[in-house]
Amino acid sequence: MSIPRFIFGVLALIAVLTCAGAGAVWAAPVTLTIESWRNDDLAIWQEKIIPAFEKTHPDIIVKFEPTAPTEYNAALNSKLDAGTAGDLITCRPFDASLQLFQKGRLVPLNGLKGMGNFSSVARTAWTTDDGKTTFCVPMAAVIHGFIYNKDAFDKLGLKPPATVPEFFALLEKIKADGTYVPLALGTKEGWETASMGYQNIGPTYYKGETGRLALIHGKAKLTDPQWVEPFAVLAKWRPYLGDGFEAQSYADSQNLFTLGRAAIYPAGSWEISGFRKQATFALGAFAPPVQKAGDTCYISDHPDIALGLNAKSPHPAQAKAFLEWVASPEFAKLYANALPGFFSLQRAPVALSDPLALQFASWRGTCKSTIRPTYQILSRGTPNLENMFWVEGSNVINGTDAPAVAAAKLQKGLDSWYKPAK
Amino acid sequence: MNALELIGITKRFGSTEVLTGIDLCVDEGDFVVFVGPSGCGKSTLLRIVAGLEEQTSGNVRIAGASADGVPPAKRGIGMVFQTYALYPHLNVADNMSLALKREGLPRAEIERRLAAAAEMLELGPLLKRKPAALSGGQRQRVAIGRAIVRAPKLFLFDEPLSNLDAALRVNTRIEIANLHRALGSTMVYVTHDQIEAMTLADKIVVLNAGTIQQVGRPIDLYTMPANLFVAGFIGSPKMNFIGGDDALRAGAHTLGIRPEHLTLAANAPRWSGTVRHAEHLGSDTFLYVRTSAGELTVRVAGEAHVAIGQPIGLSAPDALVHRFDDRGLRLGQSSAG
Amino acid sequence: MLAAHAVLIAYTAVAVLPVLFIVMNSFKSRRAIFLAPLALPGPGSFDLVGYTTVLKTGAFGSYFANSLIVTLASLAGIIAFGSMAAFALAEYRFRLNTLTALYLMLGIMIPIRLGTVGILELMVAGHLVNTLVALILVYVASGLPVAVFVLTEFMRTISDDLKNAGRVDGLSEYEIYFWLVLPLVRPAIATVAVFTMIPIWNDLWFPLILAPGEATKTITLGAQQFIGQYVTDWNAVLAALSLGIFPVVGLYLIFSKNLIRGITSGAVK
Amino acid sequence: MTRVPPRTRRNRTHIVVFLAPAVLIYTAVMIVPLFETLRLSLFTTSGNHFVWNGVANFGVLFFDERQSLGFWNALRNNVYFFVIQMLQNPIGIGLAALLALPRLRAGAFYRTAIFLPTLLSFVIVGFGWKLILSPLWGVAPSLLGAVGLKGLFAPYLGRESSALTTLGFISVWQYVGVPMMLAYAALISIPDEIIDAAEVDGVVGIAQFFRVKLPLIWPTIGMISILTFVGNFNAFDLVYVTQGALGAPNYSTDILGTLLYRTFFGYQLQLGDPNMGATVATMMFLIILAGVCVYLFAVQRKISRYQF
Repeated sequence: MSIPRFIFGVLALIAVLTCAGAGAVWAAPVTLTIESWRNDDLAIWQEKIIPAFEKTHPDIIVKFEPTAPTEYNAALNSKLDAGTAGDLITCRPFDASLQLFQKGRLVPLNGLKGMGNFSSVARTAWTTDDGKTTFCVPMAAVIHGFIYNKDAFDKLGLKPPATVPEFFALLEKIKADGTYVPLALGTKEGWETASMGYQNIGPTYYKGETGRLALIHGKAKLTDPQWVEPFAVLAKWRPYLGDGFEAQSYADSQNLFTLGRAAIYPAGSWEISGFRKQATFALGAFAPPVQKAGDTCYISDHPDIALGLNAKSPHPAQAKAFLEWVASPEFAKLYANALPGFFSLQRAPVALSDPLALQFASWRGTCKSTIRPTYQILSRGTPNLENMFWVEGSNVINGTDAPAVAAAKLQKGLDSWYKPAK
Repeated sequence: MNALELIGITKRFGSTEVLTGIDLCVDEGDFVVFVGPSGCGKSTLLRIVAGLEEQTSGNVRIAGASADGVPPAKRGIGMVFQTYALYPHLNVADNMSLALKREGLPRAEIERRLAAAAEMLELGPLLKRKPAALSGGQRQRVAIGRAIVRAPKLFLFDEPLSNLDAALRVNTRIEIANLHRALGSTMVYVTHDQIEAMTLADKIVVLNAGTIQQVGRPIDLYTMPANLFVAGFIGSPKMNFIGGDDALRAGAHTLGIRPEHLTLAANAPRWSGTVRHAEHLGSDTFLYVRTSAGELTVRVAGEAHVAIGQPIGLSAPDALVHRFDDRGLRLGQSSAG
Repeated sequence: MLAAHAVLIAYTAVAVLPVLFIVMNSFKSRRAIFLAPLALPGPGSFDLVGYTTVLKTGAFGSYFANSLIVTLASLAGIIAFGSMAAFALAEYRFRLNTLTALYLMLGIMIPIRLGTVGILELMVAGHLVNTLVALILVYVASGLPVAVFVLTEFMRTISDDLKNAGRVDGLSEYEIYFWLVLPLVRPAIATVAVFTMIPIWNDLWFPLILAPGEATKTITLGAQQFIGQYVTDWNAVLAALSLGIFPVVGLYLIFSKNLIRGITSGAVK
Repeated sequence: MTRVPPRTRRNRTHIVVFLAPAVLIYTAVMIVPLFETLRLSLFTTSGNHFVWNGVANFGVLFFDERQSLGFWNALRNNVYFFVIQMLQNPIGIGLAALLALPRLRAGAFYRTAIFLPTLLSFVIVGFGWKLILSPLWGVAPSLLGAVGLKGLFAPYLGRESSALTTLGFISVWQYVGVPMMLAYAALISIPDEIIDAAEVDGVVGIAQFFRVKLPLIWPTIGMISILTFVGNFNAFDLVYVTQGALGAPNYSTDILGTLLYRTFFGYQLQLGDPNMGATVATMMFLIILAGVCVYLFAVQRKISRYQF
């Protein structure tokens, strides 16, 4: 065999390898790809949302390509850096998306038709600090609260609590009965204790937006009583959690509840659609209890998800068409009902059909709304405040750190990089 | 025309010189054996002839044509390797016919040559077997067959018998000798075993430390070794060397006497000593005798009735005593007694 | 000997039971998995719902084909290019030999994931994103160091006489490599194949970054997203995981015939 | 016999042809991107540009309170994880010694079965063990209960004191097949004559293993150890799959791999910092390089190699 023949052989091998992959390259006239971490919603996008859009826009094909939530940021950033990300980017709230906008990855969307459907508050999470530029179309907010097993409550003759003492009395009764684990919460993954725990019950103590903004402006510290108290309450949850809660993962908590073994699930409204499918018992919900009867109640009503336009999209016009549709009331109705628990951020109220979702939404009228305290500005530096809340929230429930110690650690971490403008 | 001509071949690996200026002519039809201790460069020399290695300087001519820079396959050689080097995944027939196929010979011609070689080496029943299913001797015959089918101008053998047991070695030796007679081709054969060299060669080339010590017919090397090295290397048991006064008296630096040329002398022995050890082979007896000139080996035909520790006298005819100068080179026949 | 068997059986149980356990529960209903995890699937608990969910939801057939193409093509590339380089390093003496060998083995020490951004940029420049070729190139590059290392050691053990016999018979250097040496290091190739196959088949990261498209998704990525999607649907998760076990075990069994012979006669001695 | 380059002066393009594909693909796809990344550790980001920063990033990593605690904690965990993981070598070698017993039946079955976990992906291993050790699912508690040891059960993966150790054992479980396979191969390649000689000399059983076989396979054990070392310092997946990128609980399972992932790519609300990430990566590279060098120059030299 001569050298040329040999080289030819090698080239042929490479060619075969190339063809093997090239056959798989997608190539269609105008296809929009959506990057998202909501892989739970894949079926809903494919079966309900996208067909509705394509019906009115026959020239555009939309593909929803979600990544697992934990890998979303890393994968998206790599793809954006290399210019291979999809046309439409699902936006995390606040800094993660703000950073993308500042790096020029996302296009400003101020002039987009339908942006007027959103109040400035609804746009906060995807607007620059000076409030001038919005770069993602808000899609949904999620509300924290507690979901309970109605059958279990009926069997034990229990009623949803309104105040914190009632809540603990309730937990004590469930525990005494012994049939059910009172609270389905695990400390292993951290984000459960931070989101379902602290950020769920906290606003009642630090008075929602008032407390959150005071923290940002440096007028309050995490070591102040109103910020330490939620930790102290969380620590009291400990006896009411399931066996081995330290190793209980998020999925474990969900299973514990949906299989009917736990009575109460500290929740986010996004759980509704999943629980509807899996639970074989009636579901109820109550808002975070207040400290004493008659107090104003506060809920975490958190802008969670939005959609932006990749600056490198080859089809900006079509992508804008899609975003305009997302900003429309038609989309709001479709999305909020396809995914009960994801509440529209548009001004015009959306008719909801799911009773549990309606119940969550009704708290907007009776309680004061706030967003999660760590999301705006305060998680910009190192160490990261949100990550610290995950770790310390679990530490407090596990008994590793006393509430005051945990709060001191958080404040120290924050102080090391955050200098509030005074 | 010379079948093989080596002109001033040198070979260096880095700074070590393995071959220093080898000049040699091999006549058509000769069976030439390169012999020498391990590391003397004989295998390297053979590989240079084969084209498997490039000489640092000098020229190789095969059948009158320059072989320098010619790849092995184009040199018209056939080679038999020490480890047989049969292709393990090919059967015997394919092993033997590979080179012919490479040369593009017609199928019928390949078949004819294969059949002829198989006939000559009695490989007929083995043709479809894989090398792993053959005995050592059979593998060796296949390796030889692979060289034969090419009808080379020059056969090269690289220690082909060293992996065989003693009995098989003798048989194969005879087969190779027969083969040479039957084919009449020129053969170059490398071995470290002087018996193989003596029994097979038309001409022996003794190599040591990268240089040719002597070239000649086996019997010439035996009777008239050109230097101490050749004298010591050829012949078994080894030639006795005697230095000191004995040698000086004979006008030499060293005397050399083959064991079979020493005779037991009851009267006026030239050397006297005691028998330290005796080996009784039946056909011969080897005596190891401690004398004032050092230990001498004596070969006595037939059975010698000698007891260990017995005093003994030894003599040798002057005509059979080899004399070497202080550089180890052979001196002419001694005139003094 | 009895004691030896006792120990081996005990350890085999430790090794295999957790795996069997996953497979076993994948055939049970969700309630049965949770309430009696140790029970064998029986008439009351046997349920194929996990498998039907998996097979109906994801394009698992296409994921599987992608994984197989990527794994086999990468192995082919690693073995072809790795053995060529190993042959050059083992067979020829040239000035940069040692340096080249060290250079090629440097990669054993750094996780290739660190080069993600650079790799992605490279693939973008080559218009290879969302193609299986991108994955194959990455896996070939990351598999080469070990392959070169192992195969070089093996190739040094091949008899010089054999290669010289080939040269005398008129084989070119390429043919000696391809036709004489390659078949003889087959055990080593099996070894390299098994040890490089595992991380390729199981990789999550590069499929996610380089080829997340539906058409190019691999089965590991598909299963992982499936887990994200049905994080509480244990039937489906266990079924997806069980399905993921078989192909890699099958590939192992194919190569393993040569494996022990391979590690025995080469690099690790 | 001296290894000889054939045809030194003749055409040597074939050497280039043989090396080119491997060197080109490896350089382009692996080395260049890797060093591109490591280079970032000497820069810092200002706006959208990288600015030369010398070794300042390393100073931050080692001494700045915000970064260094995480780094030293991860490094300490890595070392601990490595120590636990090293258990796989004696276990694997012990199993190999049993498998290498002459006349053992069903050896191939045992080998395949013990190698099975090695073949599995981290997704399967992590998920499977999480379920087994889950206090809710009750597999491990009921198994322990069956042998009257229920009291020993704890949420191992959820406790700071036991999580990393548990992960180490899971890793041992998964990878014991590698030392087993390699040691087995080394053991069966010891010539029978040596074993026969030992038998004749009365060195049998356990003594034979420790006095004769083990010394003969030291080079293999050395190689296995270095592979364990490199694999350990690059470990990421197992922790990530079972404990998340924060190395829960309370960073007790955070190792350099997860720290790198968080720092480089970001996590949840934490933004990625390529420069600090590259700094962590460079440190990992240097640690591995140092370990490999120590092995090559200190350990391997002292190991006698025997030609069989």
